[in-house]
Amino acid sequence: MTFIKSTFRHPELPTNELGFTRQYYEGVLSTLCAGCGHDSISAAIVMAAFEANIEPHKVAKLSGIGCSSKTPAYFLVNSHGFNTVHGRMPSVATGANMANRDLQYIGISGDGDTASIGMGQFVHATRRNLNILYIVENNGCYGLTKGQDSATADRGSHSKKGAPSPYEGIDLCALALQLGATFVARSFSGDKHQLIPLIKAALKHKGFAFIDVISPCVTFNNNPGSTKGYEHVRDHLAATNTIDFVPERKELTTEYAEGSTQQVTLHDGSVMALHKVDKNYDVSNKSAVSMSLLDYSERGEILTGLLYHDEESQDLHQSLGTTDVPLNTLKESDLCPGGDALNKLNQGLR
Amino acid sequence: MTFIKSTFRHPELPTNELGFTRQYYEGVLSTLCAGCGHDSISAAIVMAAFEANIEPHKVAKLSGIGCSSKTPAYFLVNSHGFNTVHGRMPSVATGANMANRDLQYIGISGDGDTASIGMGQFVHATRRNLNILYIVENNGCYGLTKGQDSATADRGSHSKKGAPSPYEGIDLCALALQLGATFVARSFSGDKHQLIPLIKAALKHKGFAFIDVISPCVTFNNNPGSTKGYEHVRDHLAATNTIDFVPERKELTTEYAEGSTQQVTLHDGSVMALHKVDKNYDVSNKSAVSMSLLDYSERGEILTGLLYHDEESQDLHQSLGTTDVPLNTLKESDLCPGGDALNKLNQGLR
Amino acid sequence: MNNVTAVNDLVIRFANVNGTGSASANDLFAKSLFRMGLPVSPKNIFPSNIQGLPTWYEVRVSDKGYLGRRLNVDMMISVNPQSMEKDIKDVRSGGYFVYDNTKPLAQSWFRDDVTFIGLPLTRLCLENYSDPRQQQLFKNIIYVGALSALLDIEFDVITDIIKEKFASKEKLIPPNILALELGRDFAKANYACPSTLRVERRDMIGDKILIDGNSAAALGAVYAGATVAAWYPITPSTSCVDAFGAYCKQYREDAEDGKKNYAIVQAEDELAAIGMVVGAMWNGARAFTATSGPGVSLMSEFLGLAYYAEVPVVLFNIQRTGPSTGMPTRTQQSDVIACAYASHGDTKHVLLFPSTPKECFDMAAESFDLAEQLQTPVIMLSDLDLGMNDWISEPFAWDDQREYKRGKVLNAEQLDELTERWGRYNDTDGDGIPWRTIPGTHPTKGSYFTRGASRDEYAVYTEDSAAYKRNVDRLALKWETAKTLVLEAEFRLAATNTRIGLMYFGTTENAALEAADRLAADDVVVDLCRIRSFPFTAAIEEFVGEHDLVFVAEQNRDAQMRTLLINELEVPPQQLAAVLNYDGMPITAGNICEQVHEYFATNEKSAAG
Amino acid sequence: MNNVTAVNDLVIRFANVNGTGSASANDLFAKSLFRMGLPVSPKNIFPSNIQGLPTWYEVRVSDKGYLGRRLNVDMMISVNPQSMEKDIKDVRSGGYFVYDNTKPLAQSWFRDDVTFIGLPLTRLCLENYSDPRQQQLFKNIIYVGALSALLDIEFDVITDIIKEKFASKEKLIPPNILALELGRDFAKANYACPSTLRVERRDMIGDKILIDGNSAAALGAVYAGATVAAWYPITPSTSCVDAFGAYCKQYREDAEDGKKNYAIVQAEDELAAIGMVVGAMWNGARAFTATSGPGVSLMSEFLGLAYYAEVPVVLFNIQRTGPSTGMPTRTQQSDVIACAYASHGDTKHVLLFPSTPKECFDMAAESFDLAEQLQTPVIMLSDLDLGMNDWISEPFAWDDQREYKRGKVLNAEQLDELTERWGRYNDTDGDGIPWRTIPGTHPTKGSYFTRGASRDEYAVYTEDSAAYKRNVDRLALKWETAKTLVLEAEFRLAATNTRIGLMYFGTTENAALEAADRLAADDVVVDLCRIRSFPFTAAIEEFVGEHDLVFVAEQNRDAQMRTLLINELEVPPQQLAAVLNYDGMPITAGNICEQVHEYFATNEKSAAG
Ligand SMILES: Cc1ncc(C[n+]2csc(CCOP(=O)(O)OP(=O)(O)O)c2C)c(N)n1
Ligand SMILES: Cc1ncc(C[n+]2csc(CCOP(=O)(O)OP(=O)(O)O)c2C)c(N)n1
Ligand code: SF4
Ligand code: SF4
Ligand SMILES: [Mg+2]
Ligand SMILES: [Mg+2]
Repeated sequence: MTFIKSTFRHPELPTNELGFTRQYYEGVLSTLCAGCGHDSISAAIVMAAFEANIEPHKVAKLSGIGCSSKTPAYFLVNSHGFNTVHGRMPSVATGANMANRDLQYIGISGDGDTASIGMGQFVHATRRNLNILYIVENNGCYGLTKGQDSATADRGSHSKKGAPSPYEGIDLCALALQLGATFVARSFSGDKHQLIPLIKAALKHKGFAFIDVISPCVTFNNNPGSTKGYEHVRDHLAATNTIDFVPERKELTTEYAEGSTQQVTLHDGSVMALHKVDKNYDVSNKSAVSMSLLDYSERGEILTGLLYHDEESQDLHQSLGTTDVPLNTLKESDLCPGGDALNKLNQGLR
Repeated sequence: MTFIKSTFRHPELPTNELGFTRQYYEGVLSTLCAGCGHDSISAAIVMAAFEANIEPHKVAKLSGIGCSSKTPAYFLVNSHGFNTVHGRMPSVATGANMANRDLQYIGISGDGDTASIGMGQFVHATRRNLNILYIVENNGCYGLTKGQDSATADRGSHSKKGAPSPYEGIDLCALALQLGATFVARSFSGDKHQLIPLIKAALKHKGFAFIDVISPCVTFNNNPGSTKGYEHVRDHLAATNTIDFVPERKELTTEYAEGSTQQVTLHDGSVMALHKVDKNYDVSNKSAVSMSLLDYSERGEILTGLLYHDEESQDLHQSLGTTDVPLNTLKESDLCPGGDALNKLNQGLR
Repeated sequence: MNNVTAVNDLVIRFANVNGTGSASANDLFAKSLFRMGLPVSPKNIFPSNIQGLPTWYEVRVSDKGYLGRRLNVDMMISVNPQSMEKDIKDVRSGGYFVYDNTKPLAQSWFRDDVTFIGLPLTRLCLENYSDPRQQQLFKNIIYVGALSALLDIEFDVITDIIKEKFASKEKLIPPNILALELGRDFAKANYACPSTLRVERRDMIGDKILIDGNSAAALGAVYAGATVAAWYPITPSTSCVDAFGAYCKQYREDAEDGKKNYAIVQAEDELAAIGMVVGAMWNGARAFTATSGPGVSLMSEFLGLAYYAEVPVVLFNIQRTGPSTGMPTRTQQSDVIACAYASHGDTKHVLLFPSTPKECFDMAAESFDLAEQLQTPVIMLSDLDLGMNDWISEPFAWDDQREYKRGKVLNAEQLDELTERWGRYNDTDGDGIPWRTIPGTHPTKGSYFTRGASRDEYAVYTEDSAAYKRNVDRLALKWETAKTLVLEAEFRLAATNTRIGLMYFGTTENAALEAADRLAADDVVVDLCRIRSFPFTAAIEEFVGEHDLVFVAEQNRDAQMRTLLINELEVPPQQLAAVLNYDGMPITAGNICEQVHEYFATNEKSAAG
Repeated sequence: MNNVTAVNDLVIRFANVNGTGSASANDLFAKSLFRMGLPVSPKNIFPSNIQGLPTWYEVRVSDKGYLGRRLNVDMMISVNPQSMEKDIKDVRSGGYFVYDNTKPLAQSWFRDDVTFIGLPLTRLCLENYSDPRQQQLFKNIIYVGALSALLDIEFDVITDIIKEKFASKEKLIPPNILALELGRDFAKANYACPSTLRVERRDMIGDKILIDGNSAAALGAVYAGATVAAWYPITPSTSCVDAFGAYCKQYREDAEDGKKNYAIVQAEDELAAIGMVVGAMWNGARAFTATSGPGVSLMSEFLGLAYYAEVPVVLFNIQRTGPSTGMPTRTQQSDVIACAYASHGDTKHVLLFPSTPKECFDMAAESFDLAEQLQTPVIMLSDLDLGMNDWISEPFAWDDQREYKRGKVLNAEQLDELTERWGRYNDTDGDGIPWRTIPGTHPTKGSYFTRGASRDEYAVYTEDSAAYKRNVDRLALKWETAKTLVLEAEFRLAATNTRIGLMYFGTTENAALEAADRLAADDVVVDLCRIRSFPFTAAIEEFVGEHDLVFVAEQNRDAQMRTLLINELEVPPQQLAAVLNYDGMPITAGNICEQVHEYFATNEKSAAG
């Protein structure tokens, strides 16, 4: 359990343009493991929403199932939230969006929730250019069910069980890009300087805004080659089939300059190389982006930042030509053709 | 209904190395519409299996649901076949393959079956590098349910209903490539000179061999802008909700040289530009292939031929390290640890 | 030959090839009988492919008003060489076989007890039309012309329909009328017209309309204010969403800018389709999806979520023959249990069973009121027979005073006025139904976190056993409330007292009503009860209680409605006798009567033995 | 203070924090009682998160052999500050509260009627260990040491377990033993040892073993020759596939090259998992999947396919609390109907209900025989309580003479010898079960096309109504055959004659057996019947027939097994009285007795009134 909030409230807390304090954007207490990357992302969302002057009740938060999918409870307590079923958040978000085009939708998912069971829905929500901020809290494993490899785990990476993943990991950014996502970014849970502005930008984007956030699972993304991690603990108390001991960890953080590469050491001792796109990077050239993603991944580096942005895209409502007011505000008088029309229609059926 | 077979059998028909005639590779009579591209693909499979000296009973044919998915009945009558449920053929094929690594697996699917309901399973079968020849008979629509757009329909293309597809079409080859398919090809149902060799090559490939075959639906892939097509017929008998009239069509065929572009006029009068890769094309360079696909598609052309091939890949059995003999041939004595082992095990639980 | 002689009591079957333009001609035939004031019930019997396989269209005319299927084909119009041999066999003795005699019929196929009427359809077409498509299409119109003579259908009635139909494409009228005349004239010139089978004008239609159930359901959704439809194509439900689109285009688009007061999303599969409905309903729009068997199976996880998270959902299940893929183009009522208890865990869902297009319309509209009042899924179980065939139906009606029942939804003012802490899952009214809020309603009040996992009255996550139990007990209480809100059954009591009942639902009605008449003639008098909703109302319970023996007629193998009755009403199983039809074809009155008689024969025998 | 005094009849509960290393210590505690020849039933009560939330471990000791849950915590060992206030309340009056007194307890929490035993766990750890992890972990071992003194557990028994466990990591033995001694010595020095609660060695264990149901089921699958497992992680079924992997590693890997005689595929979801099983079984391997509620919902379309296409499938459903996500870490028996009738259309599935680890092993193995003999899905319904907790169980046994029953599969020779045309769906033996072939068997004979759509006896596609009906009628006949193949129920008749029965299945057994004893003491004598399979056998039908009133005890809200009994056996519902527990905690004998007494009270009252 992470106690990310202090209960102390300064009498003159800074407020945003709407007059709300940052605390107004918080959620209930997190029940995730201490140091879990997901909590850092929740904190970044709180900050981004605060800074972007979002009205919380104009936001709907949706998620699937998983540790990551629990997090919408941990930010924006004044927004309606919906913790749906595993892998199917995109469809629920699509329906919600159809009902009310004026709310801002934040979809939170995990790599299991999106890249395995939810792959079909992810692909199709992307393709429809649903107007949503879709965040995958990507830890390369199934946290909530105790550490199985997810489909984003890199080939050769070791899960809790110690067996290397035999399959190619799925690069969700590359996939989203190919399927027509109109805002594609990647970041790291510990890099709030990068993440908060990305979230703010994504919230402003009209269309499918995808952010793949690397978010270490401190409990299960464990490398047996490492001298750290709970492998050591296992030596002391032979593991049962319940995960018996989870050390308390500190949140991982990092900060690095645009255009530079940063090595981040994870809790399990493994090292991840992040490369931040620089100022001159062209976010509108789709095929160049694809190439860069491939290039960096071949070098073993992970490209972070805003990777692609198409500002002119048409979202699902525009594609369908729906009316400008939210459908859920239309009244009986707008919707029901009435008795006379029906009599006329009957006439044609005789 | 297409009568692709003559019942006349020449007494001295040519045989292949196994001593089988081509007829030995046929299936039951097709119930598809006359001129349906899918029937041409079945014929190509018959020819390829014949020429490649495949033993039919060493083949298992699997499919989902759709006009395309009916076709495994129309070739290789001596192979076991399985017409599963809509969109889930890849999983059934995976299980079958796990049970017997020695059979050759041919999976037949439609663009609806694969790119919509089956997207998740397609992605994951690809990623696991399942040893299978996976053919999508791609007509850009749902044939069996009467012509709705599929997810591979190009943006702006017109379905039976006349409404242009508002979404980006999914390029299954590009997707397969990105997900780690180790053999990726595209062809056209009418181009047997290209298609048969591709199928033969794919049958030889060990791993996920994907062929996206453009296969016009003569009944529903209808363009209202066209003066041909059944639009004209509709004028004569106002449409009911059953599709009332389907003109008999001839199979579309084409033949063109490597490195050249060929315009093919479809039954509805629309024109499709196919570009065949030439001899110097490098099938091992993944990122170059991705670029080419994008380039041609931006030019409105469809790149055909063998696009990518990785001969050194490891298939799912290799990844899992399963034994060399088919698991379904292991005997009780190979599998059951026996009573003594159990007594020993009991001992450890006291 | 001893020909069947009949007036207004006919079964005419057309044997065609899928995709050859016969459907419109056949519809024309049925509509002309309807216009002559005669009850008709046309049925498409079509294969699960698109072109080239045999397809049949069967029209029953009955001036007794029976709309169920009847066996014994009085006249077969066969233009399909593929099925001809079998079609000839299917004609009743004394019946007629009408066929294209441009090519001669195999001598061995002729039957002595059937009158063969050859029409040179192909030749007439070749002689009179030059366009090859017309040469194919007008064969069908020609046989309608011939039938007008053979059956004595008023010719003007037919030509009037043609004229209305092509009002906007006038040039098509003359060639169609020519085809009708060619057929009529040939028949008159070569055969005794009318034959021993005839129709005569009656005044039995009144203001009734002719329409299929799927269109009616779609229209009901439009009237109920559904703005979001999410679906995945599947036979036989597809035409329902198609019709919704067409009606929305007609009634819901802005005349000026074409902007739509609705959104239809073709989902990637059924899981996504119902997920979208859940999302839209949660967010305060009225939304629905339509599907069939396989889709229902795929939707079951989401149905469980909606039940537990208390999100309204409207689902139209147009049933087809199961299990698995079954026969997608044949009818059945076999998803009753799958829908009633869909999903794992303790779940129960509200079901509605329409049996006419009018009722498809009404119940479709009712589904939205019920789903929102009860905050739970409501599944309307139609079937292929009702959904895809045209039926004579009471005309649609809409009371302009009627108001949508949106259920317990708090708006911003109500939230401001609350004096006590609001709890999303707090049963403040004692009916098991809590008050909900729609996202975006109020800046600081009424937000909550919806989930399919255990929560307390205030929507706070908990794994407390007592809180869990309180919650599912409240859901059970809500189920009791549902019994008071769902539609009452329809009872038709016999004139004389009887201890025998006959229950049925949906499209089994037509056969059941006819069976009741026939049984009465055999001195088996039955009271009738048509179930219209699940859970069952108190009146249904009483009906069962008041009869010693109740036959339950339905179209599935496992007597699924009977199971629900036994289970939910705690009825001794012996009191309910199953009457079943499950071969994919609509149930007939004859079939019901046979099973009832068989029941008595067996039970008397066993009582005696 | 009036302390509870008890020997070998205790409930000890441990209150821990998820992920702090307590599980191993608690297991050590339970195992030491087991080694003292005492029946123990330990239960994990854990939250649906990974770290930081309260988790409990409850051990019941009963030398009467009762293994069901019992209320009234005699002693609470609380090392979780978060839940401490509530934990204190949960101790029975006269019980003991053991806690870490390194920090003082809030004065207001103390109770007069409970004995508080403070142990300076943190301090002792800090004083004796330097590694911070050990400082955390050994707290748990210290309290086990203290309990050995307080409850009079034989110290050697505990240290022996430690020694066995760390046989290969010997350096870990001394610090563990030190911790035990620290605890023991502190307790002895500061409190009366033993307390009024004690254990004493008995000889009630014999050759029994201690293991969880999921491991047992996995082992059964290994013994049954399952070579393919496909699954998707979900609590509480995950540990079953994990165990299968571990046993396969032990028994099924080539000593030389490490090649595997098995394949385990982590699927992308449950639809894929069961699809893989269908494919593998179709192709002649034995395969299975394991899942829980939401997975079963997702698998329902494929279950219908397998039923109809007649492909064997083995599915272990480790039930958790539904509906929807429900409570993933709590137990229930609420997927009975969802499994029995899974999928749309007319479908019925064979179910098995294990109630001990031994039976998980046996039934897992049996599932494969049944599935292959019947060519249909077989679902074993275990639950979280059985699957994830350790249970005392009869030892596993395997008769080396036993042969896998692979059902009616034709090999190449048999195909060659056939004199008549083989039909995949031809019922040549009159039992509804046709002969099948495995792909690759024969070059020219025995190939066929499997589908979920209508076919004739020769697997030829058809939409003929009669063929369809023949086929589903044969499936119904196969269901009758299944009744003769499934496992017989277990009956325990009371010594004296009685007209009252008590039925139950799975983990309800333990509470039911205890309840029967208690009821007998209250002069309510019941005959017992433990259902082990669905469909129900003739003997079950007789049992019901021979009793005027049968209580059906189960762990769900809607009395699902009772529904199946009424429906399938055509029993008057009034004859079956529901006894239900559905709050996510295992049912207790007390609960059953209460409901039985209540039933009589109500019914006598109403009889009187
Ligand atoms: C249908 C279904 N299958 C399986 C599960 C079990 N389950 C819960 S969370 C989860 C995986 C979560 O992984 P991910 O989305 O990566 O989230 P993380 O916990 O890693 O943040 C699974 C398999 C479920 N709840 N529902
Ligand atoms: C679960 C489920 N949903 C829907 C259907 C109905 N259905 C049958 S085929 C099909 C689409 C087929 O399209 P495609 O795969 O492109 O095949 P084609 O007919 O175009 O060759 C659909 C939606 C079904 N059989 N099962
Ligand atoms: S298990 Fe992993 S993902 Fe889940 S809360 Fe703990 S650290 Fe985070
Ligand atoms: S509908 Fe289209 S895809 Fe289907 S058989 Fe006919 S032409 Fe082929
Ligand atoms: Mg994850
Ligand atoms: Mg298609």
